[in-house]
Amino acid sequence: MKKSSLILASAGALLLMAGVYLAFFVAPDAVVRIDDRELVRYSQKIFYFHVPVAETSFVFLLLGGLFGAMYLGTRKRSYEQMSYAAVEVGFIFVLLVMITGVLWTRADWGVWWEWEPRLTTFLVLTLMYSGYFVLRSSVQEESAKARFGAIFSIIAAVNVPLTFVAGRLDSLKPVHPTVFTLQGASMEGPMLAAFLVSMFGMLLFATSLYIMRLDLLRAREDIEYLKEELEVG
Amino acid sequence: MEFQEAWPYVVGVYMSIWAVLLIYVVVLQKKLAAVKRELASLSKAVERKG
Amino acid sequence: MPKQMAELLKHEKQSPTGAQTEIEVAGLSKYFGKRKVLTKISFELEKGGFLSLFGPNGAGKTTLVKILSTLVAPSEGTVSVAGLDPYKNSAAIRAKIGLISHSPLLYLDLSAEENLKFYGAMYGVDNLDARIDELLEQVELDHRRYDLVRTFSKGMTQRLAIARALLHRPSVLFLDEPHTGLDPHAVDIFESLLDTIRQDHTFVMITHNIERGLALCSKAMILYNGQIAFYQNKADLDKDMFNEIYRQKVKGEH
Amino acid sequence: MAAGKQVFAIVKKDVLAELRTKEMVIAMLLFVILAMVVFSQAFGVILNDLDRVGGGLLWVAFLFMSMLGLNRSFVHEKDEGCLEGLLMSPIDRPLIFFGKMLGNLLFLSIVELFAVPIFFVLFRLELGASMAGIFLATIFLSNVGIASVGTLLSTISINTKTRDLMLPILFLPVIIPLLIAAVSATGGIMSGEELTEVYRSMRFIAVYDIIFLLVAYALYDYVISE
Repeated sequence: MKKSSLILASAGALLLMAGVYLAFFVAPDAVVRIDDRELVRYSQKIFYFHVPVAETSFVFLLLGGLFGAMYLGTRKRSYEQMSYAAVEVGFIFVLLVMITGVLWTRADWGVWWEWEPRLTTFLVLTLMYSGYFVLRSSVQEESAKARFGAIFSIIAAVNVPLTFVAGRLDSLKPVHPTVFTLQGASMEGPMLAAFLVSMFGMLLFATSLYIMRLDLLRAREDIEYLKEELEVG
Repeated sequence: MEFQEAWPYVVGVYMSIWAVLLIYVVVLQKKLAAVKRELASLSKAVERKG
Repeated sequence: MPKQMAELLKHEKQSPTGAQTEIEVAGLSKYFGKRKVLTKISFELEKGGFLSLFGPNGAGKTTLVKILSTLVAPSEGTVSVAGLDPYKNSAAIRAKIGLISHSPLLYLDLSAEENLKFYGAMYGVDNLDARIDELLEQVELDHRRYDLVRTFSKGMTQRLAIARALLHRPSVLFLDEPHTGLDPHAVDIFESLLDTIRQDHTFVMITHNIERGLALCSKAMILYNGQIAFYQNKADLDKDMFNEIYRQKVKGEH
Repeated sequence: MAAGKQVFAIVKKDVLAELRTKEMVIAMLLFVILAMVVFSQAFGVILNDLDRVGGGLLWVAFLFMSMLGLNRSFVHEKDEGCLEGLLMSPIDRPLIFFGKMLGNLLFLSIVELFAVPIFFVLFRLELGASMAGIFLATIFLSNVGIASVGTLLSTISINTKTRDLMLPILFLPVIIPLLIAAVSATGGIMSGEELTEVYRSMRFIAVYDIIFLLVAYALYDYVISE
């Protein structure tokens, strides 16, 4: 493993473990009151990892679109590789959001799936970015693959916020809990600390994954190049 | 939902995140190792050719 | 559009008459990633010249023509067509070049006239109707003016493709394997047509047809692996050397 | 001026070709009617409650129908190499987009103009004259988005190995925000909801249209030329 990605990965992993510790042993349990009875909502513990995963996925999908635009502007191959690596890492995290989201839905509402705006949004994102990979594998020529990949990564990134807004158009009230509002976070003290530690841990870990993926892409290209050189002689 | 009913899902969430991330890291490392091997053999071939 | 026209006129005033250079390529390279498609290509083609471009598939012929016709940007080096840089003045250059390809670039469900009118609008051709009359007469298709291109034979389609390419009075014509799919009779008509327009146009032709390519050209070039393997004027063309290189590089015999 | 002429020429060419063959518009119209019949047979019972599901039903039919047309729209250009001819001409790349997009918008709207009355008759729905105007406006507004995104993505899909299989995979997820808003707007009109809700959805559709028109304008050069 390259040094930089090793350092990032271990720092991220340490923070994530600290996050687990904070979430389970320091942060207070979430309590709801129903008819004078106090209920501990243990499933809220999922929040400390589910939300950082979701936000990390946004960061990388956005970066994917940004690097895609930079590739189209400059035609520098390295931007295209950065875009591809960012989208792939982002996609891994979208998948994680789906998995953890489904589990949380089951724990909280007793069903595996609910057509709720935010869950639906992530399902659409999963499908849209699956389309990105299908598109890339369906184009043969390297330069066209890079071009169409970059273009679709931009279109998809633009579509992410639109999908979110559209989900709220529905007159059905969203059941998904909203923690962050324009007024700021409705969390404080140990809860916020646990969340932020997990959040940064996740970002660091994702960055190390991104660097590894990028190394792999670059090495692949070097190999192709060397092979061609050897054949031409 | 209280502790008794919720804990399998909570554990499931944390485990699945770690599992997916670890699998991804392992796959990436394996591929990187394979690529490095290929690069080494190719650069030898380049040297031989001059 | 008016601005482009002004640019064109300015250029024409500046350039002296006589045997001037129409296409100039210096140190041209094209990479896709690290893969080299073209490496350090340099050549010149005078106004009225005819360059025949040979080479195996994947040698970079099409990429070279695409760069000259503004469809692909070069990675390194300079290119000038009709005194203009294709990358910077792409619209101005496109107005001065025409393409005759192995596919006709015509809409099968439109009539001959509708096709020409469409392309005329794209190029902003003046006095379009008169120009169409003139061209259809030239390619002997005036009797099929209102017929759909779908009903045309291969030869007739190719003649209409020539009319389409000449519609906007280009000064440079690119021919991309124009003989493909033509029967001998159509080849004859095609070449007599080429003859009539030969005087005031500059040509670059990609071809696999050695006989035709050498007969028509004023310069011959073989591209191999993105590099120039052979490049000579027809006047002092070493036929044996050409055949030897062609056999080695294009046919892959050793 | 010249730009307008070029865009108009592209639209005119597509319309002329379509008038010759009539293959696209008729196929699209038949498809929509068939979809309605299939829906009525598949969801027989629910259709008593058509006020609520009618909007969705209409848009599913329209969306799939639009993909039929979008797939055809670049096949002509690609197959005879016409796209290359178009690219060799001194036309600005975004103008090619606007030309093709306007053509697609026109075909889509024509088919829907026939399909909407048939839909209302088949499912025994009624709308007041004032509501009909808003209803058609919603449909047209949505068509702009469908035609923009569709033209942009079908230019990409035509360049892939799988061609017409690729379009739905790219197009449907990107169009879903518009679908949600369009369904909520038309559904709202049909069930006689408060118009403020309907206008909110229509505003969203307009924003979506503008965003993707801008995206297409900025990206089309890269989509279409190497």
